[in-house]
Amino acid sequence: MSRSDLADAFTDDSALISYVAAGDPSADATREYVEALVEGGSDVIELGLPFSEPVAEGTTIQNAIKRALDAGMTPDAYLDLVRSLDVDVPVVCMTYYNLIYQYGTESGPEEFVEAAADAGISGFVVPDLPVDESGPLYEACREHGLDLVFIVAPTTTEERLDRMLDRTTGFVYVQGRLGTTGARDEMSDDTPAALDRLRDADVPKAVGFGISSGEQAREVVASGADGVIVGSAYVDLIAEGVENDDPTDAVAERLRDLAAELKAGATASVPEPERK
Amino acid sequence: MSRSDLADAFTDDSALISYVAAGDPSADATREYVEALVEGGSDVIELGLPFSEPVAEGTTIQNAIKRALDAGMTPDAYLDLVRSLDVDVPVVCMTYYNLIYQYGTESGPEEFVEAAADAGISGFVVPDLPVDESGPLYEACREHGLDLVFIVAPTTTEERLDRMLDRTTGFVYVQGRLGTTGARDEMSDDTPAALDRLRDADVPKAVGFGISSGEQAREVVASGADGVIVGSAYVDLIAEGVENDDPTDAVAERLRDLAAELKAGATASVPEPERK
Amino acid sequence: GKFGDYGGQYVPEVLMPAVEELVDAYERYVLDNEDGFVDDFRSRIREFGGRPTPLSHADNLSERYGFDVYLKREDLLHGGAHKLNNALGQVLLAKYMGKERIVAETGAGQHGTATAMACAYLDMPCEIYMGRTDVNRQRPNVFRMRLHDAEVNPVDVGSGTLKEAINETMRDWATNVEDTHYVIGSVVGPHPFPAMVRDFQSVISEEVREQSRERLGELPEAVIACAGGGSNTMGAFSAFVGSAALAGAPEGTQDAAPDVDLLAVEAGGSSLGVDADEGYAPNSASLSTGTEGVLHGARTKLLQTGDGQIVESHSVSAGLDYAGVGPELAHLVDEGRVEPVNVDDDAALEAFHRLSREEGIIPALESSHAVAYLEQYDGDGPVVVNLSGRGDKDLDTVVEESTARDIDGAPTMEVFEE
Amino acid sequence: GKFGDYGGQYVPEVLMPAVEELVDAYERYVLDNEDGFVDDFRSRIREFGGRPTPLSHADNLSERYGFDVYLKREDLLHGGAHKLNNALGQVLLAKYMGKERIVAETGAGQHGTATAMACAYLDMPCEIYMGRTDVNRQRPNVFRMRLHDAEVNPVDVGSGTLKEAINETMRDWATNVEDTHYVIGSVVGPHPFPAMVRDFQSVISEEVREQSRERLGELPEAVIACAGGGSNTMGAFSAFVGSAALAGAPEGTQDAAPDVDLLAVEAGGSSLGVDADEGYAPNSASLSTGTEGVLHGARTKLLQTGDGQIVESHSVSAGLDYAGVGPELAHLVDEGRVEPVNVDDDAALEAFHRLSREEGIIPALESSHAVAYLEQYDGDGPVVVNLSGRGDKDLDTVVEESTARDIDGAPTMEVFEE
Repeated sequence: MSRSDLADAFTDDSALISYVAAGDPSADATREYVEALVEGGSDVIELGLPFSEPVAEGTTIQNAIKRALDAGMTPDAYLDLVRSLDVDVPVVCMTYYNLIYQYGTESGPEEFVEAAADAGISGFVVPDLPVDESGPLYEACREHGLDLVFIVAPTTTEERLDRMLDRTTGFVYVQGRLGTTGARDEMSDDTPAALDRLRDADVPKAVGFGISSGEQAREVVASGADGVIVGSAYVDLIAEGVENDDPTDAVAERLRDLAAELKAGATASVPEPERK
Repeated sequence: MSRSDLADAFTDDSALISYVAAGDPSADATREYVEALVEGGSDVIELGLPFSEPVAEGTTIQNAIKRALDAGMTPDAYLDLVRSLDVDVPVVCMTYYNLIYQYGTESGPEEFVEAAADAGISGFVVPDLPVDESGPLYEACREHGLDLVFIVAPTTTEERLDRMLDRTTGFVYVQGRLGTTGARDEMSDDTPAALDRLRDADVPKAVGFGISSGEQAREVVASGADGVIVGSAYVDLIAEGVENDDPTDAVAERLRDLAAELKAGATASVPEPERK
Repeated sequence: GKFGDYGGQYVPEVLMPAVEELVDAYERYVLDNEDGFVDDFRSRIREFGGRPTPLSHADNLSERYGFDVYLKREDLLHGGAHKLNNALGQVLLAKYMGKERIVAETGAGQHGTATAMACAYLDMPCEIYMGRTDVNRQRPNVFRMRLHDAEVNPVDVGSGTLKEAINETMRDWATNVEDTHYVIGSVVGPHPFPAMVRDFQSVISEEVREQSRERLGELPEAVIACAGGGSNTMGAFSAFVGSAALAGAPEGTQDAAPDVDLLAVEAGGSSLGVDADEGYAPNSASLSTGTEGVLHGARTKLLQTGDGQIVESHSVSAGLDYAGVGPELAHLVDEGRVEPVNVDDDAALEAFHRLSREEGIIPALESSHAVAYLEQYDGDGPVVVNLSGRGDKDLDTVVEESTARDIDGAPTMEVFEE
Repeated sequence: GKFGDYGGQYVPEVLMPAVEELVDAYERYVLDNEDGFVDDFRSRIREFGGRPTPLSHADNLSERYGFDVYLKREDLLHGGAHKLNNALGQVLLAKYMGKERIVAETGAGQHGTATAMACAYLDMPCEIYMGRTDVNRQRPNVFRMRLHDAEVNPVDVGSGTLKEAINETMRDWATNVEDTHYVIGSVVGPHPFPAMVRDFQSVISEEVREQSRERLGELPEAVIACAGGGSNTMGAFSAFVGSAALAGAPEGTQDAAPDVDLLAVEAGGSSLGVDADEGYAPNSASLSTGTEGVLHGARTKLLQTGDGQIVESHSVSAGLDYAGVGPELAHLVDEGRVEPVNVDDDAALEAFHRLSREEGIIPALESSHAVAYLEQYDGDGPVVVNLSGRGDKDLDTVVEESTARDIDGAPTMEVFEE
């Protein structure tokens, strides 16, 4: 596949950004799952490169990462997997900084960014790399034409937000609630406020953390988001498949259905309930 | 029985002083045992009044005391037992000071000494009452004509020995070795020296702690003792009887035999081997 | 060697010369600082033991009671309790006396551990007697003693507890009296032990007086200490009574301070009194309820039957579970200088939880009795509670007993349910 | 927030504002003593914690080695280890910051216990995250935390050990960041934690310098401390390095003292190196053998695969068993100021027994590593070993491992055979 511009994914209608952990439970399964997610309507794939210490993740994704590592996923295998994907949407690499830093023969992010760009990655989300420490990765991304996506948290101050927006290309990852990743039943009350203060920012805004249903996707978009990011809800389906020893294509089918539901929610034109 | 003078027991030939714990394993058994010990040749009976904390005793007599207490032996029951004895030798009460001190309505030794004298006791051996603390008991004994027997230990200094001899009537209890009571296979090397320094003392000297055979008794007498004191060796036979549930008269028979062996040893005219 | 009618030397003759030798050594080294013994002791208990221990203001308890509560932190002494003051003092004295071997008895293992620790430090061979039952239920303390290279001799006689251990230690001492010193663990036994142990422990009240002057600007209204045998009690009281006699005390710390109330808190167990028929007292309140008698070398107050048989005492705290008490305490109670009070097992457990929860200090179950008495105290303060030891050793007992008795304020342990 | 190339703030954005707020509070309260914070801390760690801890001359070890060995007795600090210096400092700081709730992770339970203790004392609600496996194998520490009224949240994910506990605590902090402070237990994590924890622990080396002046008349030739995360290490070294920055230090105790050798003793485990295929290192020697990387908020030396996956570390001492190390230590090693050395599991066990037997002090297994290094030390002394904690918590492990490995100098435990 060839690398595409991340921001383009947001041009048509509200985007669906779908996360799975690469190698959970195998590279081949991930390939099928990613393709199913795209078939279901995903506009961006956020593909997790599993790290042994996933401090920003909730239990669901922690377990997914453990399955992937146990199955032997490595940065090189990850890049092979990316290369082998037959999808026409951008793929963002979600990982922790140490893996980026260690890759190759010299310390520092350059070698991994180059290899990722070469494999077809469009950008990075690095949850343990706040803007303050992002200089070297930002520079490497610029050099190779990749986007570096920052996460804006409910706690982010105006001053920090400004610094992030200075370096933002692609889209902004709006963390919809406090805490770590994980599917929730309800949208956080914080989401509208979080989006509100980004109203003037000239980049697409995608909301993540806790979205698991079409209805939630609809609410988030109605609050002003340009896209929704979903991860744990898919991973729950994968975990269930592993537990029940379901065939990969059955799991892929379920992922496709959920993606379709989410995409439908995200693109529904119904106004948000409060404004009725 | 009537009270007799303790020192008289030493007038004929070398005396055998035999100890059992009153009430081990019952008052009736003790009566039979005492009578058997006298039949066997005992010249003095040292009858233990069991105390819950027998700090000067070895394991054998500790266990005897526990059996006696468990069977309900009390100071009053002890005095009843003494009154009921049908023997013509003096009976010495061996006990700890707290029982003497607590008896009756007022604190102090007077009431118990009076009651003991009345019951036919000839004297006291109180292993936790050194001469330094013996004033009140000594006075009470004098008043009621009882002997207070002191224990001379291998560690006893000349100065202490003099103080003890000042208050000694009846006989001197020569502790033949360091430690606590208990049958041993061999005579302590300390015994001749212990007796030697009492050579000039004008009271009978009886050696105890560890004597269990006629041969040992013979050696002790050959070293200059006027008598031997035996306890744990008898108590071992009683304990064995309790363990095997032997009839009282069978145990009494064994006690009689052992007493006879000891008496024979104590009165043997064979000179001590070293002097041959 | 007497405290009024109490005290004395009721021991087998075989031990009397050793006791007399010890009296002589006590007078020369401890009272007169011969060869700088006391200086050496003070320096070692400071450097090795961690003295002075702090006097901590208990902010939350003070708020609860409406008067200032201070805790004398013997729980911070090396080994976790005041026991080391005495053990180090005696083992050092034995060394000065030229003794070559130490024996000691232990019940729950605290005194045995302190003695083993002092012996390792001072390079003295050490044997500890401990009842078989206690060996099996106090494994960590047995580990400790063995780690300090002490021999631990299990005593298989009788019930295999403290009483049998004392007998066996006496027996060893009586057998090896010439080169061996018996480190008695409390202010009990024949003279000079009650006076000598008190003096080694008197560093506690010396410090309380100095620290009170600095921190409170005055002496406390009362000092509260738990009393089993009474070594921490006498340690906490002696400088106020004026009976401490350890050379080299800072000026003014050893004069009698009659205005300071001294409260000895005994283990009320499940109820007071003695069941003579069963030979059992469901408490260890010998100062409050005992009668005069002779035990383990001294005349003192005892839990005994009318006949004079010593009864089995009881307390949820193994360290207070003793039928006798130090003769000097018995005397001070008769004189009215020390007030004996008591709290029951449940109140002690509640206090254990209260201090752990409110002040971040887990007290020994012994010390919890002293803490518990604050609930009844009706003065205006400031009050010093002698926190004689830490409660690490008591965790299992407390968790188990608190559940069994449904103790107020005990935390749930649901965390263990998967 | 950097130590050369090390350190930094690699944390999720959601936490960054809290981290920045903490930096501000650190600078105002800890560095500038605003509102008398440092005075308050110093007074409380003295009164509640029992500082200063003694510097004990180890008579028998000194004789063994032919040079003077001194032990800095953090084992006597309240709670039994140096951990309280930091826990008390941070909980007090959180109070000054107006935080209403404390969370902390714990592995073996030492840091959780210290934090729970400080929270009880300072009346702060407290939740501790602990892996399920650790909960089950560290019952006494769980009891302690519960007794101090801390919630203990077992973490059922993964292997149920420290790593998962850290993740869950981060998750809690990320969720409740507005009113909650996360008390990190070592000189790790994002700035200001490594600097702040070092400063709270720097009371150790402050005291060592003062006590050396008084007792030795000079500074020691070397200071030896064990290094896992490195909090006791930095506590023992910082005043000599000149990096300690806690307000109110006695004059001259914080200037760099370049002549004093600083030896960080790591857990050599069973052997050095990393088995990348198995994701396992049979040691915890990240300073000696690790490579640069980013973990838990900071750039530092790590035990990792070539890919950058963190490996499972190992040590017989749970408290040293960590794949990272404080960034300042990593820097000081690169600078040549601190020499990283290591001793293996067996040597640490032997040292545990040696100190227990020869000096009457049962060291924590962590601290036993520092003691073990004396066997290799080839200077002339005097040497100060930071005895970071006591070994009560390690008794079962040591007895079991010593038997299994047939460790030299381990006592027999025949006493338990009836």
